[in-house]
Amino acid sequence: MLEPKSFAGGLHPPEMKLTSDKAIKNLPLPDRVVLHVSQHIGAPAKPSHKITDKVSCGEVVAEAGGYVSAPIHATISGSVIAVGNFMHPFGVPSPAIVIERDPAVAEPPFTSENGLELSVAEIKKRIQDSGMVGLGGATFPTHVKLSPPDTKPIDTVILNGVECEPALTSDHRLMLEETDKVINGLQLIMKALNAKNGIIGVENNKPDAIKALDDKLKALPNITVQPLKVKYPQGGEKQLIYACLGREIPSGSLPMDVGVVVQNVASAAAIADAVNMKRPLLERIVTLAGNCVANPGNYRVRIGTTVCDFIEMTGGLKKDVPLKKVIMGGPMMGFALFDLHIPIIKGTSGVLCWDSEEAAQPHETSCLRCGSCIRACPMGLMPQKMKQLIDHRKWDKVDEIGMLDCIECGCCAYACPSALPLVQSFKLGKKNVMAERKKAPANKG
Amino acid sequence: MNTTTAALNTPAHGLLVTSSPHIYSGLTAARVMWDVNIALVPALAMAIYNFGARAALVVLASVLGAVLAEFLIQKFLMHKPVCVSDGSAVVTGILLAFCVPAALPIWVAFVGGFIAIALGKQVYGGLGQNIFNPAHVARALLLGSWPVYMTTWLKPGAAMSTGAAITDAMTCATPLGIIKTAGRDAELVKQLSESGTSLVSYVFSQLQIGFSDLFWGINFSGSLGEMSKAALLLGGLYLLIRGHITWHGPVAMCATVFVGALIFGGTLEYAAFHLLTGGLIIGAFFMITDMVTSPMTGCGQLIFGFGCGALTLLIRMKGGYPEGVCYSILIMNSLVPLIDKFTMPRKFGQVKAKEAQA
Amino acid sequence: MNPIQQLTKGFWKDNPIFVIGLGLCPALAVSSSLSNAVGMGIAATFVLIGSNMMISLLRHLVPSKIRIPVYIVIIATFVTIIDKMIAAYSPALSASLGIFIPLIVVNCIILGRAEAFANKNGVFDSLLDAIGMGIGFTIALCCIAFFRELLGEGKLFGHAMPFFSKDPALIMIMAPGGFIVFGLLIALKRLMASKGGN
Amino acid sequence: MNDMLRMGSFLFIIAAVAGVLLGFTEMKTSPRILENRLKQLEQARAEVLPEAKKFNDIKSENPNEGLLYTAGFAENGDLAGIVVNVAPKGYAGPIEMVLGLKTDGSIAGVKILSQKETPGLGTKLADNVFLAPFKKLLQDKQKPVFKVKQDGGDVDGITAATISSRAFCVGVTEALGTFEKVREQLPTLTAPTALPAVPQSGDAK
Amino acid sequence: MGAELIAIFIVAIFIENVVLSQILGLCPFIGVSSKIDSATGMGFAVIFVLLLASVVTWSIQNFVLVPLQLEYLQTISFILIIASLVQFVEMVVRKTAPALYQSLGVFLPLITTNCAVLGISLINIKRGYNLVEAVANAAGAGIGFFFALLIMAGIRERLDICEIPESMKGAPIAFITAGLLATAFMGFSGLV
Amino acid sequence: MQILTAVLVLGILGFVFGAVLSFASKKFEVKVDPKIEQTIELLPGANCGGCGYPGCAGFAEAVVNKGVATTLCPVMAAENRKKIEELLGLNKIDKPDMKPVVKAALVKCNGLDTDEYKKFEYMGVPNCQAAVLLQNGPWLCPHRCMGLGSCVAACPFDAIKIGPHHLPEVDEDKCVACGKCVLACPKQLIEMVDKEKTVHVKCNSTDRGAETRKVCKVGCIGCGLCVKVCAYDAIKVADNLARIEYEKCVGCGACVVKCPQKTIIMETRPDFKGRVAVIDEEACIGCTICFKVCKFSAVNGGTPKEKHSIIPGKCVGCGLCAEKCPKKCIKMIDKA
Ligand SMILES: Cc1cc2nc3c(=O)[nH]c(=O)nc-3n(C[C@H](O)[C@H](O)[C@H](O)COP(=O)(O)O)c2cc1C
Ligand SMILES: Cc1cc2nc3c(=O)[nH]c(=O)nc-3n(C[C@H](O)[C@H](O)[C@H](O)COP(=O)(O)O)c2cc1C
Ligand SMILES: Cc1cc2nc3c(=O)[nH]c(=O)nc-3n(C[C@H](O)[C@H](O)[C@H](O)COP(=O)(O)O)c2cc1C
Ligand SMILES: Cc1cc2nc3c(=O)[nH]c(=O)nc-3n(C[C@H](O)[C@H](O)[C@H](O)CO)c2cc1C
Ligand code: SF4
Ligand code: SF4
Ligand code: SF4
Ligand code: SF4
Ligand code: FES
Repeated sequence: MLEPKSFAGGLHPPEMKLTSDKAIKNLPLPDRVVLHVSQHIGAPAKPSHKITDKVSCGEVVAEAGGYVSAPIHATISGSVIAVGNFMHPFGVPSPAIVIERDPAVAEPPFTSENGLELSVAEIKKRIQDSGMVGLGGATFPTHVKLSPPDTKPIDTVILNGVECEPALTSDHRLMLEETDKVINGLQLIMKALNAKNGIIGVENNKPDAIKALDDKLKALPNITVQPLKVKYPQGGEKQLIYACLGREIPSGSLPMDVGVVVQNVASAAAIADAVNMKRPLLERIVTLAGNCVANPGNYRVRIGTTVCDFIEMTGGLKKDVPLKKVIMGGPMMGFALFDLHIPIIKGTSGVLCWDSEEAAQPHETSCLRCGSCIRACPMGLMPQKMKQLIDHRKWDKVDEIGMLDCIECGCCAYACPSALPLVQSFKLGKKNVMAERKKAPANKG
Repeated sequence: MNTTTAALNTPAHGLLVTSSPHIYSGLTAARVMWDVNIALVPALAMAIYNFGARAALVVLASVLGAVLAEFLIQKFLMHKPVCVSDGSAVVTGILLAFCVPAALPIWVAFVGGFIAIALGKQVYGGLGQNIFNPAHVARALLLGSWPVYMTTWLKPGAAMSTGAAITDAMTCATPLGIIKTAGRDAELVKQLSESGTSLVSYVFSQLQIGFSDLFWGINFSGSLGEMSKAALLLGGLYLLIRGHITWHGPVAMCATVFVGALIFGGTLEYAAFHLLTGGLIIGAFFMITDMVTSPMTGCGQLIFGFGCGALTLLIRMKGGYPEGVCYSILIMNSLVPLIDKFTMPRKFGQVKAKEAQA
Repeated sequence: MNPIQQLTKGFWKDNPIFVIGLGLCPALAVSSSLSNAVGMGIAATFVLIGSNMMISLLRHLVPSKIRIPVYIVIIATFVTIIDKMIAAYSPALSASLGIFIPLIVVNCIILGRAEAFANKNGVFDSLLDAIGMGIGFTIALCCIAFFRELLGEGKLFGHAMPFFSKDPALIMIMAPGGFIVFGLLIALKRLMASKGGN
Repeated sequence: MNDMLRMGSFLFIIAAVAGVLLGFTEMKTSPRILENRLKQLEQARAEVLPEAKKFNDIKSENPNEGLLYTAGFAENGDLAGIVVNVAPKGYAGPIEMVLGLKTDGSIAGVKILSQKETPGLGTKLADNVFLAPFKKLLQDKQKPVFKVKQDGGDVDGITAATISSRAFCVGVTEALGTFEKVREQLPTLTAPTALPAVPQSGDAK
Repeated sequence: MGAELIAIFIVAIFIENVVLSQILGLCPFIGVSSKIDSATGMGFAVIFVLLLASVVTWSIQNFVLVPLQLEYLQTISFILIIASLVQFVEMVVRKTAPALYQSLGVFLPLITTNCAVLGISLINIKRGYNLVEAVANAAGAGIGFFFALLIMAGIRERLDICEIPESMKGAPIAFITAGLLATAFMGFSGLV
Repeated sequence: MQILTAVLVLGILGFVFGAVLSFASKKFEVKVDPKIEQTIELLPGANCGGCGYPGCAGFAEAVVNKGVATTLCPVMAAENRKKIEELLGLNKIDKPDMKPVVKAALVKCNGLDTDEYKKFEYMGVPNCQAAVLLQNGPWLCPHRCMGLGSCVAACPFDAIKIGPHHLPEVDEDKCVACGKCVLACPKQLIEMVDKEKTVHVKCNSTDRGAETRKVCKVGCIGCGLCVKVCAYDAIKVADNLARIEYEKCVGCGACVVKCPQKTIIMETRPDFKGRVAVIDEEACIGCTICFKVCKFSAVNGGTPKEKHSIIPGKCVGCGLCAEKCPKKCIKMIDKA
């Protein structure tokens, strides 16, 4: 079972993984954190503190806004200095709590116990209380994912250690350095879901990680490592499940419909901490890379640290290389920032600081109908046609040809020789298609 | 919030903000087009070898016409940015020149290049929007307009400069022309079958050539660029390696013609003859692979290639014209929207969704 | 609308071919030479005048349910008359216009005018409308024929034109030429209209 | 029922009036049309067989075959020659032509009636470009070989329209063949007394 | 005999395509070619009406007009018959087969004033076809129309979402495309 | 004889077809929506296909059921078109000139477009919604008009254009208040306002004044000065944004002058500097009405029979006094 597996479509952008040998470094605590109340999919959390309130690290500062939501914890000890609108990484000013660190207050200690001995209910409760959301980028509240309806039994849990995005290496380092924690996390998830099998999917370009995991897994027959072909977006949930198990998630369905739950490896490690130590989600590993940074690498950083503080703590930018583009996330799916006074949130996996050469933007021309996008699309869609239909505002027709199946992976736009803004169009298209569907629910059936 | 480094203090709008993805394959439309031009160089060299400066002149006139049309229309009619430099008009010009005889009057070549871009491309809104292959649109219109010029084939080596009048001694028939006339001449066919010579060997004996001449493209006549199969295959291979074309169309078209000729003509010789004559190879590698006017998926391109091949053979064997590549491509071009409609790629998760419903 | 406008609207502004876009077959099929175009134009104008006036006269009598068959009969009568006249007095024209004369019957312009205009207006106005539309039809045909004959045969009304007659583009007098010239002319007309509008 | 009658009779009246008009038109124009058609036919015949003044259509015994040829008689009732219609297959369809043959089997004249050749190319068959040299050939040579020069004959083909030219030669040869076939009957023919009936347009086929 | 019929049929479809070569039936060709669905319906309806009309007009010509020496009433009687017949069929279909009506019947009235129908009927008579030949010709013409319409509809659906220059949108580009299509169909000339 | 057979044959054909058709139309009658039937009656019946529908009946159905524009029919007589539109109650949209449209679109943003108000240069799909999806658009102010013309694209009447400063301009003559642009705008910047109203708050920002000021020079900061100056109680501030109640607004322009941000504008007169009341002393009879009516104590007097005068610094130019003066001796004149 060791031959690399894959899926149809996709492509292989340059890997740019220059930081894969940089061990994870713990950064000092920031002086100030900005904690946005919406760092996850679902209802925003509700702030529970006022200005000047003292908070200690790990204390809840905003409670979950519903079932599909997650609480926000203070990630440093200190006092609340502002509750109001601050720039969110998505570019919209939105409610956040700002805490200034009080160096006098020490971090509370966390004690460890064996989570695997806890009841399923307790595991889930601890995960829910810890504010866990998926760290793979989608930031879906984990406790929801771990509570599928009884009608949909889960037989397999797949850990997503693919890290197919170019330039990012945080999951890679994590699998190497905290192999045990990752595996422990997987076991906890499997226990919570009563799943028999566990698979850790890793791309073939991380042989050291595969080996490290393999070594530890010898004792655990129900968990295997699945090497995967190096191809973007191997880490896409649907692609990963198809590659590992050959199961195809029907259009419009969720992994649980085929008996699978996918979690990122970092999520698994964080789950292990949450369950074993009752430690809330306080920090995450972020890859810092790009020509402009002085010390690229992988850093464990408190959530809420602003990007400029983060960069500063790692040693700042190179003096002589002008900054052109800052991307939060990976080059394929991340989003460009216009301002660096923006905090790192739970879903931030990387920060790329690019100079003008890296950020070179090709000139948009008209579509050649070359079909590169179709060949590249891992979802079997017709990006070219979708773009045309969106440009002509034919929402019903794009819906018909599968607008909502697009995972915004960016393969099409990467491959397009005409540099058409395909992904942006599709974001627009999806939004309108959903609005149209809402308008005419009768047509859906 | 205080900033810590001066570098972080770049003015807000100094940072580039675009939608994801932030990296690109580096391939651009212009790059593709200039690669096609490069791939056409071997054939151009062979054309010049065969027809001397005359070939270069015809190519130049056609390219000039195409580029001029592109420039004038974009600049003065559409008021759009001029993108002559993307090289697509040059491709059209060269390919048009490649499917006309070397003796074509220079002004006709120029007019051809002009209408290729004007009527074949710009009326539809320019690059990427056209339905029909612009070069072939022009060729078909030229053929309909000036059939005499378009079927006067210069003998290779019969050096012809601009002004010289064409004499009968300088012209000769093409292999496909001979086989067509011979096939129509019932008496000749009877004679040949009595004497046991095949039509193909009759053609070869008439022209005193063999298969290797056909392959290398020497000692017989034909359109400028279509003669040397070797040069064209070289160019085609380059495009395949560069990933600008896929194997589907060319293979489907060549295979259809070959197998069809084998079935309906009976002999391997006949099949090979059809494979190596006329514009089949240039059509299969350079024209039906034009991404703008062919189906987008591999499956669609197979159908497209099959259709082109079948129609080519039909016209060659039964139709009025000796050569059918141009018309078959135009006819199949018109069917591309329908082919595209019926060869949509399978969506990931699509079939399962139906099963799930059922 | 005064009588002059009534007459001239069809010439260019509401040209039945270029603007309304009906009755295209004869417009394209017989526009390969100017003399054919004029012949066809005259024939159609005759039918238009006859049928428009007749229908306008009968407009209060015809039961509305069978008005279309009645129109058809009336139109067909005039068509046959002109067909026979041309055959009798200009056999050459008759030969080159072929079946397109009888096909005037189904020409949508004639039926359209009958319904849209003659059915609602008095005899005099209908007459003006018919003449105007007929002339507009003729003008359109001549426009197309001008380019086709000049480019395709190098001639105008059968007379060779210098420069053009040396190497005419034969395709222009064949079917594709008709389509292409017509398409370009409509585009040109639109371009002019939009320029004028601004 | 009432409605039906009303509608029916209205249409009846309209159609009847149309009938009157049309019948009248027909009465007025039909003689002229007939005359035109006759003239055309006469003209063609007169052109290809100038000596003949009266014609007699000879039909085959087999009714399916239709017209075989037309015999032409001079003013004095002597046989002047025959007129043959042939339609060889040209480049884009049949080329309908008439030939006049004198009693000695020599060609008196040729005329192309209809053709579908490429305008400006194959259509030159009907022009002086092609016909003038052909007529000259008939005068100059006693026994010309009716083949295109490329094929070893005497006829000047049209450049780049050899197919049409060949078809023309095929037509000439065919007409000569017809003449050979009917040669014996010729002396038995007599001049008609009245004008022949005008053939319907469909008969040309 | 058979070969000749097939030749008539093939010629009518490809070489003398009603729309692209004979230039008949342009109004519906331009009017109903913007969507593939309606083009299909229209195409079938035209095939049907052409067959019906050619049979009926041939019979009228040969059994009524010729014996009575009323050939000059050809035009008027043909069009009257075609129009009435089509209308009649439309009413019957509408009543008896509503489903068929929805997909085909709705196009019937449109065909009355389609000059292809009258044109083909007249050509049948002019060329002196017998009944079977007339039917073969009509069938070929109908199928040829159907093909041309379908191709055009496909193209126009694509053009609909392309960036056509403003002044070319709609009719102009449709005609130019038809012209290029006609050029392409010239490739069939000489076939058979 | 000839003519007689012709008459007979044609007459019989005519009779038979007339009769058969009218018979068939009864026998095979199919019930259809009477509206469709009436529409068919009004259509030309030429069945030419010019409309792109399968004949007149098909077109009628499309017109009635799908609201297709009647203008698609190239041959229909104008009065029939009118009749159909009346029949279907359609004429509101298709005929802008039929019904006096009192409202027109108003774009509530007047943001500047210099670099200092931009977050970044926008590149990508030229569509406002798409721009919003990319870091909430290129402008610092989260409420600013994207200026990419989604409203322009949505307008079926060509009534909006993007003006020189990345802001849409509405042509009130063309606008029929169909509301398409309102739906298209991702920032909810467009509102339908009576055409004769000329004073507008050109801002939609609900952010606090301090924040607004950082990102816009002409944005509403919710200071409330306009509320105080309005003699007609026609302007309210809520959520840090001034809103005009148009039923009450008389367009005096007092708020325009007062607004410190120049957010409130007088549409027809960009150079409006405000007005003052001037009392024609000759005609004034000292009735004290103006004195009583002025909300800003800008009228001297109060004693009956004594001629009034205006205190220049206090008059805001609301025009209340001029309106109320029984002698009509107060005039509002423009400040230079
Ligand atoms: C195109 C695409 C690529 C992705 N690549 C990765 C990846 O490389 N690694 C990863 O952990 N998640 C990746 N994801 C996210 C996964 O689909 C999935 O959301 C995640 O693995 C679920 O785990 P989580 O809930 O713990 O985040 C990708 C998603 C998409 C749409
Ligand atoms: C509205 C919504 C509901 C979801 N419900 C579930 C769920 O019930 N169970 C589950 O395992 N995942 C659920 N998911 C999470 C998805 O399976 C997936 O992990 C998430 O969309 C991120 O994956 P991606 O990064 O590949 O997009 C849900 C996601 C959304 C958006
Ligand atoms: C558009 C077109 C039309 C043609 N029309 C004719 C024609 O009408 N008559 C003809 O004999 N050949 C016609 N040809 C055939 C060519 O001219 C052909 O090369 C020629 O007949 C061969 O004869 P050659 O031996 O003189 O070259 C046509 C060719 C083309 C491309
Ligand atoms: C592989 C390839 C083949 C091409 N073939 C043609 C061709 O046959 N004719 C042509 O006019 N342009 C051709 N082009 C150029 C270009 O695509 C063409 O001008 C577009 O059709 C114009 O929209 C080709 C381009 C490529 C990349
Ligand atoms: S972004 Fe959407 S359309 Fe493009 S390749 Fe990815 S899934 Fe396909
Ligand atoms: S990759 Fe780009 S140019 Fe090629 S078909 Fe897709 S959208 Fe068009
Ligand atoms: S879309 Fe409607 S409301 Fe908006 S400007 Fe245009 S006409 Fe006015
Ligand atoms: S008003 Fe709205 S839709 Fe119009 S340009 Fe501004 S943001 Fe876009
Ligand atoms: S004129 Fe031929 S269909 Fe209208």
